Amino acid sequence: MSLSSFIARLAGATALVGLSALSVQAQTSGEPVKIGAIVSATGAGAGLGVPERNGLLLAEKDINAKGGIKGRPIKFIVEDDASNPDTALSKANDLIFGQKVQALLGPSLTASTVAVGGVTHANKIPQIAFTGIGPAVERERKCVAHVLPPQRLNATALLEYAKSIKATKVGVLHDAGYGNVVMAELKPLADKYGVKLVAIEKFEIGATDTTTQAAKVKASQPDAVFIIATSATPFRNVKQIQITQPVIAAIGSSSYEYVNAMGPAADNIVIPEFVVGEDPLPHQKDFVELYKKTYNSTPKNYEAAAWDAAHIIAAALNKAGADATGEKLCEAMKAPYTGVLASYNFSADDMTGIPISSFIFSKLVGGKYTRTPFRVAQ
Amino acid sequence: MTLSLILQALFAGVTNGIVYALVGMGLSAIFKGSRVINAMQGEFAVIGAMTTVLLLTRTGWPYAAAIAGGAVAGALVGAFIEVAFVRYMAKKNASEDSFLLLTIGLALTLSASVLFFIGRDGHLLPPLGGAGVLIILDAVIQFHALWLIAIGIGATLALRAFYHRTTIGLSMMAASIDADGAATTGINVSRMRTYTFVLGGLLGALGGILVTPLIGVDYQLGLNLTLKGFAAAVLGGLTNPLGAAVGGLTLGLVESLAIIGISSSYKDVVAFSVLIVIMILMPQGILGRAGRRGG
Amino acid sequence: MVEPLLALREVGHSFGGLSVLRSVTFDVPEGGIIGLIGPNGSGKTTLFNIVTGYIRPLAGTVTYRGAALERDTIQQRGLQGLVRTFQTPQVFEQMTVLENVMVGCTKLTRTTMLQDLLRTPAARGQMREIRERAEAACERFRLGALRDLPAASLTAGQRRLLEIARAVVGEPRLLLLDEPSSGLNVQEIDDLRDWIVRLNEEGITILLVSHDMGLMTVARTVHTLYFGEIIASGDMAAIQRDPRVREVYLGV
Amino acid sequence: MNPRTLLWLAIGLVVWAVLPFVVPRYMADLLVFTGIYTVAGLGIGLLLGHCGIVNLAQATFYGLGAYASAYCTVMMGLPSIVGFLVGAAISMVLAYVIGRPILRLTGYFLALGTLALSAIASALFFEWDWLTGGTLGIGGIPKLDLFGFLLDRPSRYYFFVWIVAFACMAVARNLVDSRTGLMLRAMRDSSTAAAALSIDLQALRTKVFVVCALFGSLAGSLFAHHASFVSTQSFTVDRSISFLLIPVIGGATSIPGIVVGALFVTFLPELLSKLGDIHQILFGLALVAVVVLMPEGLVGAFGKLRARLAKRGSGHG
Repeated sequence: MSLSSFIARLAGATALVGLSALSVQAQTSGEPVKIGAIVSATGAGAGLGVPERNGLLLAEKDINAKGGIKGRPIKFIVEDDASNPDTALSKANDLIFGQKVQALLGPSLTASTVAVGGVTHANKIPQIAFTGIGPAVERERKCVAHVLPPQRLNATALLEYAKSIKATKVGVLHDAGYGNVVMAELKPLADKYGVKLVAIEKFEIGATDTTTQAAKVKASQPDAVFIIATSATPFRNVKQIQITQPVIAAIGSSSYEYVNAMGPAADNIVIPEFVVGEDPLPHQKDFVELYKKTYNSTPKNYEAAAWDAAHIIAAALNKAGADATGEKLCEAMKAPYTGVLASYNFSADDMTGIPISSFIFSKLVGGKYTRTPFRVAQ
Repeated sequence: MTLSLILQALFAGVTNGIVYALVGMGLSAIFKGSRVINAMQGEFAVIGAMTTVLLLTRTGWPYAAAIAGGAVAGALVGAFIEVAFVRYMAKKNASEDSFLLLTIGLALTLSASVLFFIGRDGHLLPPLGGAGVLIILDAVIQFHALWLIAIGIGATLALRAFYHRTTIGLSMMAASIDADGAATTGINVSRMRTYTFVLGGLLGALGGILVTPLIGVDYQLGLNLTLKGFAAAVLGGLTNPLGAAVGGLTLGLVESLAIIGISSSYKDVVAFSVLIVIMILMPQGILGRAGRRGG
Repeated sequence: MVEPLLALREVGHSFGGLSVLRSVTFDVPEGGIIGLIGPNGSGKTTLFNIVTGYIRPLAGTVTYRGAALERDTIQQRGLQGLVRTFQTPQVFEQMTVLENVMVGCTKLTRTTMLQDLLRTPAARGQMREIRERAEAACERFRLGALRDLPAASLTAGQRRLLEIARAVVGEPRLLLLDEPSSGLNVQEIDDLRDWIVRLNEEGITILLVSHDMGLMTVARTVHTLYFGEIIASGDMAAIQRDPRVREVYLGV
Repeated sequence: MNPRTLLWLAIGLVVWAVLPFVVPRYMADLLVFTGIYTVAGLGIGLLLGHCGIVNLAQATFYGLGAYASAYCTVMMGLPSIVGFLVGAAISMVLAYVIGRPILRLTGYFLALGTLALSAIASALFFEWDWLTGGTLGIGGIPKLDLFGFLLDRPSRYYFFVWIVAFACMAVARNLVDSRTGLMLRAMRDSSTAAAALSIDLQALRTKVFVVCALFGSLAGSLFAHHASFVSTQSFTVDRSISFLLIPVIGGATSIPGIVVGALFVTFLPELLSKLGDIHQILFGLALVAVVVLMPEGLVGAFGKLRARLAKRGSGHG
């Protein structure tokens, strides 16, 4: 991001402060409804946290502009956990017991989500996490919902696309963090889609070079290559060693930062995701326009997920009452909701309920996102 | 285990090795001249690369000028660190540990500053010698990597010549070997230490600029490069910057061969285990010549 | 002939090809005071470091109480009663004089780390014993007044006395003194000579290495080392009359 | 102990006992972390203050303790105490086996050796996800219950953690005042003289390294039962760096200084984070300021300040 986008970031932030102040006077009045939020605005997860914060604050403005919660303004208190589960835990304690928030949105990373989930579950505080459901313990937390698909669904989407282009031999290049989690779900599903994993190569988080791993994948002559990582390095290395087969990437690699960092390598890469700002689905258009107008940059999945989470909690509050919390708010939150990212049903067993058909498959062509017509039938 | 896979591993090993060598050389140059282990050597690389990116995209300078600008930025930051912090602490003859902690603190500060002021994106620089590649037996090496290796070797020879043939180089070496002795012959020891940090900053920035076209630069790159630079410098015997070049290459090759030999996920485990074993068995590092304090 | 406490047989050593010691043989009988003199560069210090375990000789053997000292570390030799001092006294600067001497007593007691961590009665008892022994030693070596001062503030003579007190309190059998008189004034050298005699009378065998002919009079037998070889042995009077020694030392 | 310090001690005890109920809950939560960091920092303080060893591997033993507690309680359903003991045992054995070769290094090389050890352990914590759960970690670790009294809230767990911390401080004090402590101080002052007095430097350093690992593992188990969740992100190299800062900031040779260092490392990031994304920069600058301006740590600086004041005070008398 060059100097200009830094200025834009600064302008965006100040604009938002101004806007949210403005909107409060215009349509709503009285004691604000306090909702806590934890994102990773600094540290390794900054690539997720900052877009989520932008989506949240934009949603706050939008909700209050449409009357807030029964006339009262909604206020998101956003804390930064610096991508660290211990800090997330302390922030959660402060928000729940200090600021007495009625519900909690976020965090951005799975580890922080499981840590915070322990506190919200124990104290019956409804929570909507910006992550897919993770370890088994999360399945018992009936009030911790997720606005991003579980890793099993991400893995299924990758395999569905591989099947659609008749790629029976697939090579995988994944990192030791996000990659490990998705691979754990993908391995058992592979043969169901007639896909044989001919090479599985792993690299450590923050690796500066994965050429040798990529060479091992190339040596296995796959029909297609899955890349599951939160960095641009594997994408560059795959192109550097002349792997010409199509590359299918997991949603974790779908941010504009990674596309910039890939440089010329950002080509012929298919990503199962939800929001393509350049060519949004009809029900996503006004969110994309409002976001572009406010931040003069194009929104992606994490901005939309936070936007949806904010609106879901607002809708639940409007249904269950502005001061509702605990069991009452949790039930209201579970009503099916069609958001910008996808349609949700939090009472499903994966606490997300996103159908496979909500996935849209974007394709990077010359560094630009385009939307392919391919969809998975439900 | 096809031949092309081994060749590809060797190419990757040598390319990474040169990057580790450049960072390692800067590290041992600073240690040699000031007895300070510089935990922010990787941040010099980030500063140099980011400055070059900004000069290139903002001011539209030609690429060569932007590279020079980046290198100068690294040198200036090196000088500032020495004058503002190291000199003050040296006057109060602080312990070695506190110098290590100073540089750890500076590394945290600089990495957070890059995130705050320049943001979290990764950036690339255009590769030297165009985007073409050389293919041998189906193993691929980029022209830029060849340039990187050539410049790396050039920098090593230039450093050697600098230390042995130029007056500044000789007096820097003298000041580092015996500060009091050097002072008696009229060498301004503290200015020599500033030059040492300038040299360290220059080498670090150069390393960062050269590696960016391959791996891109972002605010988190510093710590990783520093760790690998440490390993390279230590393998080279720490007080011998040229040893760091050999150390860096060894580390790069060990990593690549570990990937194809054992498994890619144990790369770091193998690399750091080799580092520990060599430190214990060969206290003077692989070259075994240069003296090393303690151990 | 009773077995010597320490016996050197054809001890030879060289540094990078330069021969420093050429087959040195001599004994240190139990209860004796043996001197070793020689100009700088005669190999005295190398021999001293071989006996104390800092250097392993390339040739010859060193036997102590009948057993060869091949693989014994400095620490193990100390536990067997072979204790050294240093040319410049190595005192623990930041510790008090009493604490310095207490460190000397640690080899006599045997608490495990666990006992120390839990401060068991045994650990407390041994600390008391160490403190009492050290206090007695300070009184004996007339360092009582300086007891609570940091060792850094001592004069050269006091440091030498502290180093000897610290070595003696560990009940050594063989005390090796390396140039003990260097840096001392005349009065301090006299005290040193009295101490060497008194400690010897109490049963401590002493090997004295020095180039100070005045101090050497305290030794019954003196060996003169020159370019790595013993060129003369005998009591101080015989040594001063020996023509080769006069030629080496007095250039006459 | 003269009456004046006895008075101070009594006041301190009262404040300590009342604190968790007075301060807001998240502050109590931080005070629990301060206790946990005091335990881990004590080990580092012994090594740094008394052996002059920079140990950057404490996060490894902290992780081992935490994973042992998590694995024993969640995966194998054993009582919590088993987790503490298993973690401590594994950490001490590992510290002994790895300590002996690594501790032959000195100065920077030893520091780098421990850093390399930390990097290896961090990679293995990711890699052996069948044991550690990898990035997802292990959740649902039960709260400790002490003879039926469930320690589920920070205000309750606070007392248990700090009693363990005080016990560790006492043990560390015992070590410093004991025969071993005497030998440690001698070794640090002049290792040549210490060796000549038959002190086995290598064995001594290894023993203290093992005690440091024990404290690290203990702190890890305490953390596991507090956060009820463990993941690789909590045991990275920068965690080892923050553990190293505790004795440095508190003053390496003073045991109470460890508490001051632990307070600095837990509360400062929290206070700074109120200032938005710039907080990481400020933490780095704060560290640089302490290292440059107060080389002997906060407690040392405070001691010097008091001495200077006392001198000025008595100067007039």
